[in-house]
Amino acid sequence: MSDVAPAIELKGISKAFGPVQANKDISIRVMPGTIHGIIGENGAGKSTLMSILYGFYKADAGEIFISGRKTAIPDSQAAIAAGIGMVFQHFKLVENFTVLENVILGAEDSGLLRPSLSRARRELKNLAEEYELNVDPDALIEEVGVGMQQRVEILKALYRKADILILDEPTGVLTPAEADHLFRILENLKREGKTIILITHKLREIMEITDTVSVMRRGEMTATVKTSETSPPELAELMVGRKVLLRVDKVPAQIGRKILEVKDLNVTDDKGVHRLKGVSFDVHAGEILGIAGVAGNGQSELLEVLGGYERATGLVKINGEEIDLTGAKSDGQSRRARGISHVPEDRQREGLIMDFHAWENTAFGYHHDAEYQRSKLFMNNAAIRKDTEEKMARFDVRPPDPTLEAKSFSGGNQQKIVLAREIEQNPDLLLIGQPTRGVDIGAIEFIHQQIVALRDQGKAILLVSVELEEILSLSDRIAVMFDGKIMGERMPDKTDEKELGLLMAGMTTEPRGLLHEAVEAQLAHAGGDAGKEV
Amino acid sequence: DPAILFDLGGKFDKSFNESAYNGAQRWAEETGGSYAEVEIQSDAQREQAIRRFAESGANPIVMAGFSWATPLAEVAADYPDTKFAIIDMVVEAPNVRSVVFNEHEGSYLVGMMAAMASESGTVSFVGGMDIPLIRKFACGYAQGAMAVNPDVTVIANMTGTTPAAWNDPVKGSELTLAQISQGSDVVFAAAGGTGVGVLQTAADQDILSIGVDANQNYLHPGEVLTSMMKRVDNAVYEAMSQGEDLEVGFNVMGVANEGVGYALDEFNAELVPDEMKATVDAAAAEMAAGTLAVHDYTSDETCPALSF
Amino acid sequence: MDVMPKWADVVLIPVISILLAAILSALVILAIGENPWEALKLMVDGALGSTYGWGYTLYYATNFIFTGLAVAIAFHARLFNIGGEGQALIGGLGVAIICLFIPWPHWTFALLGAAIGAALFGAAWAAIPAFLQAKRGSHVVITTIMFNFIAAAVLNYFLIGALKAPGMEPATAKFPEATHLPSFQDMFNFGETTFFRGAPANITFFVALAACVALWALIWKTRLGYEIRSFGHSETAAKYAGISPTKIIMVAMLISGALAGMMAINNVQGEAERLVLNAVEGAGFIGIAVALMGRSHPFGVLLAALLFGFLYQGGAELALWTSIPRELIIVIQALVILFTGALDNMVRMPLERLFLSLRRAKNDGRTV
Amino acid sequence: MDFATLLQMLDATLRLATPLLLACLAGLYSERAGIFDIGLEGKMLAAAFLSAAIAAVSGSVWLGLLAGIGASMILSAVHGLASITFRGNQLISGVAINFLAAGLTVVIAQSWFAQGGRTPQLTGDARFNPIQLPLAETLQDVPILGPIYYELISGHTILVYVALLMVPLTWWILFRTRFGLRLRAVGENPAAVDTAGVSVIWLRFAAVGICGILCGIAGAYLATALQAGFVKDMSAGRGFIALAALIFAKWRPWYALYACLLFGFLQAMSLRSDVIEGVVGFQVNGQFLDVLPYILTVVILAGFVGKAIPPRAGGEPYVKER
Ligand SMILES: Nc1ncnc2c1ncn2[C@@H]1O[C@H](COP(=O)(O)OP(=O)(O)OP(=O)(O)O)[C@@H](O)[C@H]1O
Ligand SMILES: Nc1ncnc2c1ncn2[C@@H]1O[C@H](COP(=O)(O)OP(=O)(O)OP(=O)(O)O)[C@@H](O)[C@H]1O
Ligand SMILES: [Mg+2]
Ligand SMILES: [Mg+2]
Repeated sequence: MSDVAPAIELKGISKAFGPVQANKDISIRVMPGTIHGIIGENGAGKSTLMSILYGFYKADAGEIFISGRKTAIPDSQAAIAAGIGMVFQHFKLVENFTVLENVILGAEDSGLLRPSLSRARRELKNLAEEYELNVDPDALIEEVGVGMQQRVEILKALYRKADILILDEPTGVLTPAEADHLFRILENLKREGKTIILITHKLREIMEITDTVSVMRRGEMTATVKTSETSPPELAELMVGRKVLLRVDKVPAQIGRKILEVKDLNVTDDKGVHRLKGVSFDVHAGEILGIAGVAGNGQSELLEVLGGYERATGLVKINGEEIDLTGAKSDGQSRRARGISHVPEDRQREGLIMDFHAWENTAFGYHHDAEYQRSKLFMNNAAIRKDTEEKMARFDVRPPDPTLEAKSFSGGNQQKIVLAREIEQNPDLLLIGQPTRGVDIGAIEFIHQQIVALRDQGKAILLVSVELEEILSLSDRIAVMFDGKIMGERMPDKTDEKELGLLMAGMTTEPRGLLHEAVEAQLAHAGGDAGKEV
Repeated sequence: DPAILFDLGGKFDKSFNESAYNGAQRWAEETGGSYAEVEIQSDAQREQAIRRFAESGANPIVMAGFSWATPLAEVAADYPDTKFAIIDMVVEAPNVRSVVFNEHEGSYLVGMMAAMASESGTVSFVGGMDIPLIRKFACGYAQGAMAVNPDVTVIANMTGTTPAAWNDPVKGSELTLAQISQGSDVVFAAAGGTGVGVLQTAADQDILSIGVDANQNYLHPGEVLTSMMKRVDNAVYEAMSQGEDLEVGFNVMGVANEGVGYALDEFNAELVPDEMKATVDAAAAEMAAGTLAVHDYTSDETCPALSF
Repeated sequence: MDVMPKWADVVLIPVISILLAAILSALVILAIGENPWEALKLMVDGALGSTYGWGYTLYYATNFIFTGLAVAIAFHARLFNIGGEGQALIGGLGVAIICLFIPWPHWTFALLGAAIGAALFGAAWAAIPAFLQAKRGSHVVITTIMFNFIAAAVLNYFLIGALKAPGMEPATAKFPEATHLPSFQDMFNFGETTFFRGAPANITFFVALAACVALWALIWKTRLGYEIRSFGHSETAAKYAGISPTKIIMVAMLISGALAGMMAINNVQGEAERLVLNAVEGAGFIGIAVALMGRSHPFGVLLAALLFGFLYQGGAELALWTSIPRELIIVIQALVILFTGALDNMVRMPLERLFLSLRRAKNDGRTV
Repeated sequence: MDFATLLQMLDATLRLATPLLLACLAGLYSERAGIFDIGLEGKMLAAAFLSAAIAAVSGSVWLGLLAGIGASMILSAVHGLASITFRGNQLISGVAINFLAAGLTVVIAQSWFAQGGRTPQLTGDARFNPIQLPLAETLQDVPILGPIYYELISGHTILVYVALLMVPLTWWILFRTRFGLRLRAVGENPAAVDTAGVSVIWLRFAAVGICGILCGIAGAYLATALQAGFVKDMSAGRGFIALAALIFAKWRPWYALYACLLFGFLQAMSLRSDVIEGVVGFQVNGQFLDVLPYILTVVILAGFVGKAIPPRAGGEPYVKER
């Protein structure tokens, strides 16, 4: 063992983005023919490290050894030449090119396209058979689902004869069944002697498939251990730096009157894709309804419709009164006037203006409120600033300085600013999407407590999250969305991740074991078209 | 010292402004004096430029081009001790000399020559910006052509309706080609810088052209039939020579006082046979004597020989 | 955390950019065989050496304040309005119609009427590109370019047609005496000494100053300004907050067009007192440079407009007294736009690195 | 309108469409690679000036052409530097380049030739002369086809044929070669190109460089083929019409040809008010014809006649690290 050179060895890699030190003196060894996991919180620097290995970013310091040989990787060209392939967190595909064109891009045989295209077509067929990687070579990328797009990314790497494959959070966009399919492919690749680096947030996946695992925290590599010699709690502790308590303490819900009623909600986006297909549900006072589902199955659209910035047809009643879904009155302002607050999924793109001061962000969406006005024309900036100071104190925002720009707060504190703004409005209904995305454990606890406290005040809460654990621990009732439809509702104490996972893949769960297998078989057969949009 | 203000085309436009420049140069060479000059680049500069020269004590201040009229009318009263001369437009003020030319007379003469030189019986005209002054050229030209050959066809086109029309040789060139395709074999350009394109194209296509304002015969030797000379140079020379005692009032320069005419030199001598020269000179003499009246378009904005 | 202190962003970078533009301009002057230092002295003397020079400098600056503010307000909504030229032309049409066809009793009313007319016409000309951007997603840059050309044609159509005064020129008749705006010469005439003699600066300059203050208040103190800035920083966030993108695009472009149009009270009513074809003379484009240099802040715009006013008047003097063509100003203007706008990062990136290493050094010093 | 007139107008159309076509294809390369270019006008102008100046001084139009291309390439390099290297705003850079060209050409022309911002007239070998295609004279008398060949197809300067040939060539490069695939990809998703191991910067500079060459030819055509010398502002908005044509053509080479021919025809038509009057029966305002390309483009942009979707990464600098 010891005389085999590691497939990859990084020594002392450092990288700073302006003032942010994304990687600090990182060293790591990955043995050939193994699957090596990397975990760490959001922003820990995982993607940065892998992008450096792939030549996408240039490290400020450090050395890279491939199969024992020191290799300079100034750009992706060099990484490809060194046998490295990478599937990025955000796919790097040309949307209006065909699968085939995407595969040959950068790996063409000659100046003319025709020969390359026909060779790639043959090659793709072989690879498909070898690794269960079925794709339609002539389909346009923009017209196929994420599952297929991911296969194209993997094929791109294999077409370039990659021996080392890096996958950055590959399962974030997949259903559990698709993820299983992916893992089978990875096992196949490993059997062929390829080396795989897998970045993921899901401890279950680490335990299931990796041979070794490295943990990153705040730009540093905190540990590398054999998977067989560790456990999820230990990994979690390594990730965060202290013991983690994931369960939320809460009393049973005191369900009150019906606050939100949604009937037969339909959304078609501007590309003509049907995003919501007849969604119906209710949320009551004093209840948290959790919506589970893989990202991109209509949850975002649901929040946007209720939040007032997506057009829909159907019926939505709040406190028994119907609200406008299409007309001029259908916007965030009128929703807020009706007692709906909204913590959006993406705080940086929606919830905050990153270049605004914290105090300006506190008025965001509520800038028409009477208390923030000096006169008909002018806003009362002093009042807003004062209000912000109070809210920052109550929500323990650090540093509690209203004149700092939103972008200079850390992710957790940015989220607290949004939460403070929305919760303090004392809404009847709180819409909350991905409340703890990119937020560290400490802040997660705080945020969860705030949500539960609001519920206990008798407010209705609609929670959307892709984290099943979060859904299970916070919700009083769970609805699962798949492909724009609600696949079913479950009570958290009468279900488990497995059942929810199947619902998330679009399967009804009645004869459980049988169906599971049927799905797998179907996926394997069709090359897993489950992600394909309809 | 005197000063001269050129119009937008610039002093080397090979036509109107250059003619004014030549007059100033002649004065400077003959008297050994010096003069101030400016080529403006925009309309807003006009008033500024006049004032600047007036303030600096230049006297007289000569300006070439009708566009100076409005600012001059504005400014003249502010500098009662300064004398101004404006060419091509009338400004009524006690210290202004207004020089206008009988372009229709000169155009009539070259129109005669065009009709005589034409073999196809079709002659044409390319104007710059469509303004009454240019129509005056066109109308005189058409009258002259018809005086020689009543059956002649006269095609007249204007380059445009903005000042850019003075500086668009590409369009001038295309217009000429269009006219050639309609049968024209002599073209008269009264279009400032645009005319450069007209003359060039005429030479390229081996038809005759007629220049304007200055003597442009040399531009394409043997291919420019003649040039309608508008002796702006004389007007400038005269104004500068009179110096601070510049005679104010209205000054008309026509065929009679050699203010307009046609050019004959070594470059076009072969194109102008004696008999053509005799006919044209006879007409010029009649004009000078007052027996031949050419209709001036600007007098009533109509033209007996051409419809616009 | 910001890499650089704020003052570096608002003061240091523009100053360095302008210096670079100035150095290159000096090289151009050298290359055509003139002395840049002499040229600068001539410009300073011509533009600032007398009240007459100041009168011209401020006149030009007034134009540029309006067009600069127009570009700036659109920038705040992340819209790039290149149509200032056309909007100012059409604004001029509005002023001409108001001044010619309404018998005004006094210039104060005429000023008010003309300002409204100019603003309305300018806004109307911005409305179609704005609408197409808001509703159809057609890029406002391209449509406003097209509208500049169309505006020139429209103006031409009127000036050789319905509005043409008798005479050679495509221009309207002179406006009635009652619409004459007090010029600086009228205002600062103290019997013996007349300041600003013959210079075109007029009361509109104060209207422009008022516009600066009003726009500053609008952007930073009102709800509408808050919404415009929100939209400009993040369209997705604005939608979330219930700020209508359509409304903001329309409103921002209408204000922008109105401001560009209002330039016409200065050059058409204040200076020429009639409408001529190329009345705007590129001021709409200079507005881009002014807004870029002024960092889209109304007071920054004011300062930048004064600088460009100086450049224009100084440049005109240069053209009068030397053989340096006036086009040199266009070169300088191009360089300013290039360095403050397009090549901003060329200055910024090294500076950021500098500040970063300074900070690192300081932090290290503390921790060690 | 008779046949001869039609031929003459189409002939003029071809001449007037040529600079539009060259500039339009220039823009096509650049914008397909994700670099928006509203500086076509400026590059054409600079090329027109320097080609005329060098042709006048050297007496060789080919040297002039090279110089024109050089001038245009320098401005392209500035645009590339601003929008690729320094990730600046491409629109602002384009605006600056237009001004730079408008100013510098006159300043230099004035100090060089002292002819009011103009170059000397070009004669003989200092300009491109029409070339007669084989058999044009002999076939002239064949009915219909003869005149078409002789009048319309033959007898243009070489640059006209170059421009026309550029259309299929551009199509072929874009859709049949490796370079074309990468170029289109970099305008749609530069990150995809980058991670595929191809340099985004190099590709974009190559595209901007080709844009410079074609704009250079367009400018040289104006000053040394269509005309015999440079006068200030002689591009007269053609760069913007080319831009309009590019949008009109939805960034596709063959459609670019059609759009430019259409716009060229509109320009040819505005020269023949007599013909228009004869055909439509009333006088049509020449100004209206002049701005018709712009109006048509706005209509296209408004999406009433099919939507024009620009390359997805167009106008955005490729930023990897903030
Ligand atoms: N292109 C970039 N420019 C500037 N800063 C960046 C860039 N990419 C990442 N960062 C910063 O570097 C740090 C590490 O980011 P990175 O994407 O590597 O984290 P990660 O561990 O992959 O997180 P996640 O789990 O969210 O994917 C973060 O603070 C991030 O904001
Ligand atoms: N993309 C970025 N651009 C600029 N500064 C950033 C960026 N990302 C992070 N920072 C800065 O780095 C600091 C740390 O940010 P980060 O989000 O990694 O915090 P954190 O330690 O994860 O805190 P929290 O647990 O609250 O999320 C922040 O204060 C912020 O100023
Ligand atoms: Mg990552
Ligand atoms: Mg964080």
